[in-house]
Amino acid sequence: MEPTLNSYLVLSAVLFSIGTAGVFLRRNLITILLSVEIMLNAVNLTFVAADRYLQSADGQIIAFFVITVAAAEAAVGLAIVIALFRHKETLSPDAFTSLKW
Amino acid sequence: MGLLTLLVVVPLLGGVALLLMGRGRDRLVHQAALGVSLVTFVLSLLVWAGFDPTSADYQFVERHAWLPDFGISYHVGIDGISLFLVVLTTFLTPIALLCSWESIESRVRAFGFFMLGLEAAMIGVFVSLDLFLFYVFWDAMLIPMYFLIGIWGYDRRVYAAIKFILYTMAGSVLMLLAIIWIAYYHQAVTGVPSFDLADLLAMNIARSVQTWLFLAFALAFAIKVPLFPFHTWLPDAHVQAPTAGSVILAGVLLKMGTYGLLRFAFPLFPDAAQTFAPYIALLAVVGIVYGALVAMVQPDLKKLVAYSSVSHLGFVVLGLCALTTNGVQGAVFQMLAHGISTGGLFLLVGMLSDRRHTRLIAEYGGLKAVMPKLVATFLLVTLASVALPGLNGFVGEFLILVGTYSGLFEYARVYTVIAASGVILSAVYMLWMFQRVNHGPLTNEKNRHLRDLSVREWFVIAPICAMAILMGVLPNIFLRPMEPAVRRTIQQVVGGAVVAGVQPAAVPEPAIVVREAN
Amino acid sequence: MVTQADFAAVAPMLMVTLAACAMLVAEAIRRPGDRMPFQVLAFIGLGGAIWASWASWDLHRIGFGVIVADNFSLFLNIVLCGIGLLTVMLSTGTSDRDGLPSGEYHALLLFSLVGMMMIASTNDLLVVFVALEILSLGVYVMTGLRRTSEQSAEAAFKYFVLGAFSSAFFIYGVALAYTVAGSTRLDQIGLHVASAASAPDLILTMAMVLLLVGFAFKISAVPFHMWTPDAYQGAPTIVTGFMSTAVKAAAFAAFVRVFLTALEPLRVDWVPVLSAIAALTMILGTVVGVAQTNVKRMLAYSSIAHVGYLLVGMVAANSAGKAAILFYLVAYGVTNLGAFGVLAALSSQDRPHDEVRDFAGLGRDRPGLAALLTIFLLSLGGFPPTVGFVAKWHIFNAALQEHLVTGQSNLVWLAIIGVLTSVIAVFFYLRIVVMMYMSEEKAPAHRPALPVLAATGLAVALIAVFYLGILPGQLLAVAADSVASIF
Amino acid sequence: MLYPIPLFPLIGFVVNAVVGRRLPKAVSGWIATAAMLAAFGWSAGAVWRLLGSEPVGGVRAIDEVVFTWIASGSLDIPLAFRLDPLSAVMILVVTGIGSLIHLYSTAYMHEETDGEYARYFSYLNLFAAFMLVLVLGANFAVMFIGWEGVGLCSYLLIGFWFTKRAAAEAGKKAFIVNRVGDFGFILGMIGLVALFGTLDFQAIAAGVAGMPVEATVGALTIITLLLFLGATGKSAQLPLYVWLPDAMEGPTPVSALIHAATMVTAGVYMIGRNAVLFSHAEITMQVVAVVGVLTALLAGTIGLVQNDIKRVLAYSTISQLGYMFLAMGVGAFGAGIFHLYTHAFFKALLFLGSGAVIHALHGQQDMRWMGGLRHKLPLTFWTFVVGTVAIAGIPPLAGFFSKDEILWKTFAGGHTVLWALAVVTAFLTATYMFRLLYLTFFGERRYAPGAARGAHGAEHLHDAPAPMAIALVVLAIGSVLAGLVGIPHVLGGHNQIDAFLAPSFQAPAVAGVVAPAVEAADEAIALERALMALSVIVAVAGIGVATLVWLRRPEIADRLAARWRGLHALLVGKYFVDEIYDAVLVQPIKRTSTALLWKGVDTGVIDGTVNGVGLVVRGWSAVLRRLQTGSVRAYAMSIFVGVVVTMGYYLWR
Amino acid sequence: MESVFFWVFATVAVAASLLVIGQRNPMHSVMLLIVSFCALSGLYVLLEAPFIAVIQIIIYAGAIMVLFLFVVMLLNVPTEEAPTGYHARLLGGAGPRRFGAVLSVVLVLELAWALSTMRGTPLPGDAVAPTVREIGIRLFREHGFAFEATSVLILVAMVGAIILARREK
Repeated sequence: MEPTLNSYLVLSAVLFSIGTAGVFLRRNLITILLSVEIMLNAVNLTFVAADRYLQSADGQIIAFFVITVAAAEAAVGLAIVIALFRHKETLSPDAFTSLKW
Repeated sequence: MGLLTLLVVVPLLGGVALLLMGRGRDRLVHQAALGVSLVTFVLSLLVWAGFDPTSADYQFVERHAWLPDFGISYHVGIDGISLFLVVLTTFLTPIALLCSWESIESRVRAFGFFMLGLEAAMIGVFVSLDLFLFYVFWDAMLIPMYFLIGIWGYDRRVYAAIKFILYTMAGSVLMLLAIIWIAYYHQAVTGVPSFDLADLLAMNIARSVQTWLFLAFALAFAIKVPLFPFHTWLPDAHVQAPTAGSVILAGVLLKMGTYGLLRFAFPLFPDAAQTFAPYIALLAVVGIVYGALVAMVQPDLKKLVAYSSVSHLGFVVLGLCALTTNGVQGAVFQMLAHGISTGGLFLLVGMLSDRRHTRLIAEYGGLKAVMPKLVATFLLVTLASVALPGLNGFVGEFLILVGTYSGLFEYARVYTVIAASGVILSAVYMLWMFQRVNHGPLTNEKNRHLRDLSVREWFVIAPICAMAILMGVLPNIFLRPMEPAVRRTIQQVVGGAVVAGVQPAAVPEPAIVVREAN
Repeated sequence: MVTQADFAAVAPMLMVTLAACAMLVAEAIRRPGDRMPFQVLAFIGLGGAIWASWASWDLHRIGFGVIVADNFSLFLNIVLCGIGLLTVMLSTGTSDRDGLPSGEYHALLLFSLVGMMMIASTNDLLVVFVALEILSLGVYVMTGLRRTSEQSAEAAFKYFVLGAFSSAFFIYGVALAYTVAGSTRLDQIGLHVASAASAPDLILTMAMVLLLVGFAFKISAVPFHMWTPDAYQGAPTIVTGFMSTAVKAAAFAAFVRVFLTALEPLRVDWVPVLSAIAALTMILGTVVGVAQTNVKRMLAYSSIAHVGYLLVGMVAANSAGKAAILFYLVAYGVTNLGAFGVLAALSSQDRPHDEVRDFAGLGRDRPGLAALLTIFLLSLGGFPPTVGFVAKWHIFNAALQEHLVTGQSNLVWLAIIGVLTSVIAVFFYLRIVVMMYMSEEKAPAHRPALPVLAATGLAVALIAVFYLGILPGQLLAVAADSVASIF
Repeated sequence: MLYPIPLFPLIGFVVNAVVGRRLPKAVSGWIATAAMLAAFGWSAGAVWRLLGSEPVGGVRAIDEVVFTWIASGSLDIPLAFRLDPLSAVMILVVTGIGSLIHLYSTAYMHEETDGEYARYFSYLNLFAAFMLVLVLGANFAVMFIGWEGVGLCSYLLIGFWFTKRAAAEAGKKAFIVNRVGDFGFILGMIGLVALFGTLDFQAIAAGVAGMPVEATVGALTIITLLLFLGATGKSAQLPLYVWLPDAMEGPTPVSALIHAATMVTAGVYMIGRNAVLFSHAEITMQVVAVVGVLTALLAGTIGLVQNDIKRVLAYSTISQLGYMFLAMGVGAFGAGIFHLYTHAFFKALLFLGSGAVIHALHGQQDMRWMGGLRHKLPLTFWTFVVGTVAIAGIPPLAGFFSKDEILWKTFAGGHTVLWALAVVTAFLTATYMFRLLYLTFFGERRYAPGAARGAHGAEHLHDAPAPMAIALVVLAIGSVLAGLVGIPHVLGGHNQIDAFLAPSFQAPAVAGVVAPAVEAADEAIALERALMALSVIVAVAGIGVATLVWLRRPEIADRLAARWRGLHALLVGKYFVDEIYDAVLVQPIKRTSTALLWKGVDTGVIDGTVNGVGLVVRGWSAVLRRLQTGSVRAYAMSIFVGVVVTMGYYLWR
Repeated sequence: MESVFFWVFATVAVAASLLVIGQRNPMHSVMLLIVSFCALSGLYVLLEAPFIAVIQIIIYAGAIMVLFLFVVMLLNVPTEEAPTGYHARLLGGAGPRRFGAVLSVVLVLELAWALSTMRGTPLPGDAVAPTVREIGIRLFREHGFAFEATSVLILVAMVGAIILARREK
């Protein structure tokens, strides 16, 4: 079966959802960040697939921007993780609940 | 700047000026605050002097564009109804300030500021002819009162203050929506929005719509009045407020509710007003009896007076709902009378509690032997409150009852009879209280050496007594100038509907004549 | 070709960026112990941006094809830079006490302002996304800037994770929109939406939902609000003030631009959802605010509630409603910033001074600050004659006006919920007032000095609160004017 | 000029109220008395002018509008006075007897301090002023000023010794019970305004005259019944008489003036004033008559067993007032007013006499501790005898003529049952009054040293000092002679007072046509004379019984009391009306107010709802804030749920 | 042919992604994510987007993931610990996690439903991949501003990362 646009889009949706699931399933800050990366990648797939469909280059360029943003996010995110780790020698998100209610 | 604007501005700026005075000069601050309020009083007398009592029009009108895109203007003016409420405000404020000279010892500057700010806002409410402006003053007034209760009140002051402000706000915010609604209804009809009372009165609102808008207005005013069963904020607020606060609260603030009904709710929504008047009147009647019965068994002087206000204001609302000249005239007069006599009662209770730091009736007894002068004035004010003819309370109640009897709705006569029983009940609770406090043997040793009225206190209470007698003996001074305005208002409510039955557009509109104020 | 006009259009952003870069340079050449004139740089940059925006009024420049310097953008530029200026002023003193590294703090502040100005001015979803990230990353970092504090780090982390999560949704929305519309430009999307409006396009709808989520997160609308209380509480106080006002203003600007221009034809579709969100936001924000004991957290819930009112303006979405949003943003900006400014002025190195009981007896201790805080709180509560009242009134004005024109009954309900919740909100604002003036308790006295600049900032906020409360006419007109430029 | 009449005592009041406390007793007492005398003089002058004036439309009257009091809408109530025969009689009684009582008081109250003394006289003057406003008022509203004003003064004077709890209670009770009546009065006024648009007596009378007499319950009946309710309060009739016995806690001259001679007769006066109105409501008239006679009988029976000298007199007053109402009810307005006028003399005399006794015994009021005083207090005794005989209805003293007039008119009007009851009452009156006389002045002395509370013992009893003596003597003379203005035709008199008053009881329009004095038929004359004789016999019988039981064979009283223990207890307990009112009205109302309304409705329901709303909000707040768990994944979940639900909405809608 | 590659890459991407979130060792997760990215890169090639495919490998898998690896090793927490404490259980427990997973499935279904409106839309067969030059020109012409904006973004990220991660003096 020839992959249609829809195949790519649905694949992208599946990957995106896996990313969201990762945020809930994992008890590790790094994995949570990884899950967000999965989501961004899924989005990129949509952009590129759409580009192919639209016969345009914009999608690729946007994907490029998204990768950049992902890099920036990763940098800041990891810095925050390091800062957190300094305070409390753990990477479990559930350990950081002093702010609540 | 016209006189009415001055009336608002002078106390406000005076209050701000107080804040700028140096620390530690409490005496001077007290005097300055009194001075400002007296100047305001004189200004209000000038307004009275320049008032044309034969005219039903608004006078001293000032109108400046404010937010023209929204049909909002700074539009003030007075007629016979608001004139006296303004004068009542300016009359009671100096008295309330003077009565606090010794009892308010902390944060004197702030106290003066809030009192004068309150005065400005109250006057603003009474002179506004633009609904937006009215609401601004109406809401702004809550803040100083909140602080007066909350800072200088008694032990449960915080609860009372918050209850006061939330209760009143809860009612008035819906009115705000109704005000906006009607302003844009004006836009839907004429193309431009308008918050101006005159514009809005000139417009016919569909009956179904009137119902909701009227209810929103009526709720706000009913809470302020307070009408049974929206009254429970009042006893708390009264009991906890400092004397000056209680005086203003009872004397003026409550009148804003009845004033609002008369000035806004009824004329703006005549059909709904006529539909609902009987029900409101029913609540008023219930309030008369209920307030009296509950007042009767209160152990706390201020609470007793507070519930008596519920009862008395029930009379006022009843008179308004009658929508007859006598009823409304009586109601307006009763507003003034209640302001004087209940204000006086609170002053006296305040004097007692200044001396003894308790307001429990059981703590007193036999005071007449130690403080004959104070008790004499107490008696006079009590009698004014129980509507002894010849004193201020009678005229209003009598006219209200006369007016209600010929009221338009079905059970008007029954209401009259029940309301008249308030005559008995008011005597019961007031005299019983008076007797327990002032008569009998001097049972409590602590009361033996209480001092009688001081000179300052004479200046506080004497004007009240004088007004009580003056209003009782020469009520026409007040009734004459208000009659044209009262008639006009009734015409707006009743006349409109009567005509509307045949010919919807023919509501006679009150001409707003700009009279040169200066 | 890149022309002068392109640069003129982005001049405000450029100035602020340059100022921020100058700060970084200054920080780099700073020797330990030196103080650098960061405030001066900030004033130059922000002042220049304000001036540049003012000078471009009515010129409708377009820069690089994606930056639209219409009156709407310019208005927001001015507002954002104004907030920035106030923040800089109010930071004096408190930033040292909180141990914020001055150079980086000011630079990040300005950078995130650049992102905000960008997000408010662009007509390209891609730029919206990038700008969103700029401002977000700046704010995440500022949130975590109190590095000795675990709470600060935790707040930054939560804000970051959720922010990244939601911006993934946002960019997915952009992707879907791009898929169906073939462009990320708002005008192109608008054309597509308008032409395809007859046949409801599910993908487009999904794109709309995802974009909505992205914005709703930034403005902290329920149920995308949960980061707000934590981030607000943990962040340095003055940063909280900045976040709650500037970020919100910028995000709302983009929200308005996207949803009321490109997605305007889908209004029937998004109004019900937005109404529900608005109602939930108002209710939850106020109700949960009641139980708070931490003032910053309480103000966070209050800000959530205020978002609800702003959303009512969105739902009304007539010209009055749009102008009302802008006015409200200004009103909320000066008021809330003022309130946080007071809080910040009170915080000391060892005590954040943000629990309600910390305020006990403040009316005697610091009468001036207490009075200011009271006024700001009353303005938040919507009492006349403060700007808060006019702002709320204007929102409800818009709602009811729209109702009378279109007969949308949800607007009436929203208005009723709005006024009732504002009553509840008064309860918790007044709790602080109660503590300051009416409490027998007495918190330990603490009087960090109030620097002149901070005092000036508070005075400016105070004057604005009253001036705009009594004579809002001009600002209302300007807001209406600026709104007219994009619709 | 009529307004000076009330103005004089008003000025006296103001002077004594303001500066009285700094004046010596002589001065303040003199000021008050002088004010009364001035009022009396002015009244006399005014009445003289009235008598000399030309009747207009058959009525001599002086009308005076002082100023417009209340003007609202079509309602216009002037502060107007009207002097006509009826009010002429009243002002003379009020100022005349009032003056005497003031005079008497100067001595009686002499033991008070300067301040209290001045206070007493200021109240007394204020009372006189209000009473004069009441009787001179030309409309209901003005009358009501006086009506309430005298109630107020009564309250103040009853509670004059306010440190005595009983006195304070009694004052309050008087005011409140009166207020119950006023409730009716006000409603009556409102009805009149609704019906006639005015409160002016003349205008109302003119209006009523054009209406048919109401035989069923109509507007007039309701209005008059309401007004009568007011009258029962003020004039201590069933069911509102309960305050008057308690009112005896006040100083005795007050009892004489207010609770015997003047104020309590206001109700009678009011009906007389509105004779035309009341005559047009048949049912009301019957009610008035029945209430009057029942009150008379009831009070008489209670009076029979009371031991407090003033209380006996109080019940006697109630009883006599019942007579007056009987007269009013049967349409004998002239007779009623005549009795009012004579009663003022002898009852004031009796009270003042009892006051003299009390004064002599230093406050002892219980007759069981008196006795044998006739030698010690001769002047008091003899004047007292005059009063007693007068009230008992022995000719030719004043009481006989007026009472007999009432009895005859009742009988002649066909109200046989009422007449019979009235006769019984007359018997009782004679009995208990002579019981009083015997117990006080005859028999052995029971005021043994130590029993009398006085400081200087009972042995130094002294008779009334000069001012008191003067008052007693003048009143005694009055009690003898006052009846002479009303000697009935059957006894060869001309009943001048009836003729004099008659125009006041007629509508203005018909007033001109005074019906020519109907020459009574012979048999009627005979009947009247027979009945007259009967009443004298009854009175004498009553005296005889009293003499037997309380003078000759005192043990009979005890035996009777023992024999009819229940009845005796009932009478001594005053039929337990106070207790019944307390149990049926006062306590339930208090309890309902406290438990149900205040604690239940107010605090519980209404405030509970209000606070409940607050609690619910707080409760939800506490619950919802728990959603904010602090866990970032929960927050993400919230966002995610938002996304999924929103998407779902669009997909499934 | 293309479809075979598509399915292979798709399967690898999904499986690798699932494994990323499916096991506890972050080190393994990072490695698996690189695998997933490589599979995606393959898909980009299939989509005639070689430029982005290369970028994906070089920047994403090469740079960003290395950064992750670096941090994982720096912090040296190989596996996640079991939840402790009441709240942790409440939120990290099986129930909420399952609920999250279910929601993710729902999200897939919803998106698939929405995307199904485009079912059967064939990809243009004769597409010519835009050259890098074309991409570059577009990047700097059409998206020049965004590009410049990105520089600010990176600057912010840099400053932020430094200031947050550097040790307290």
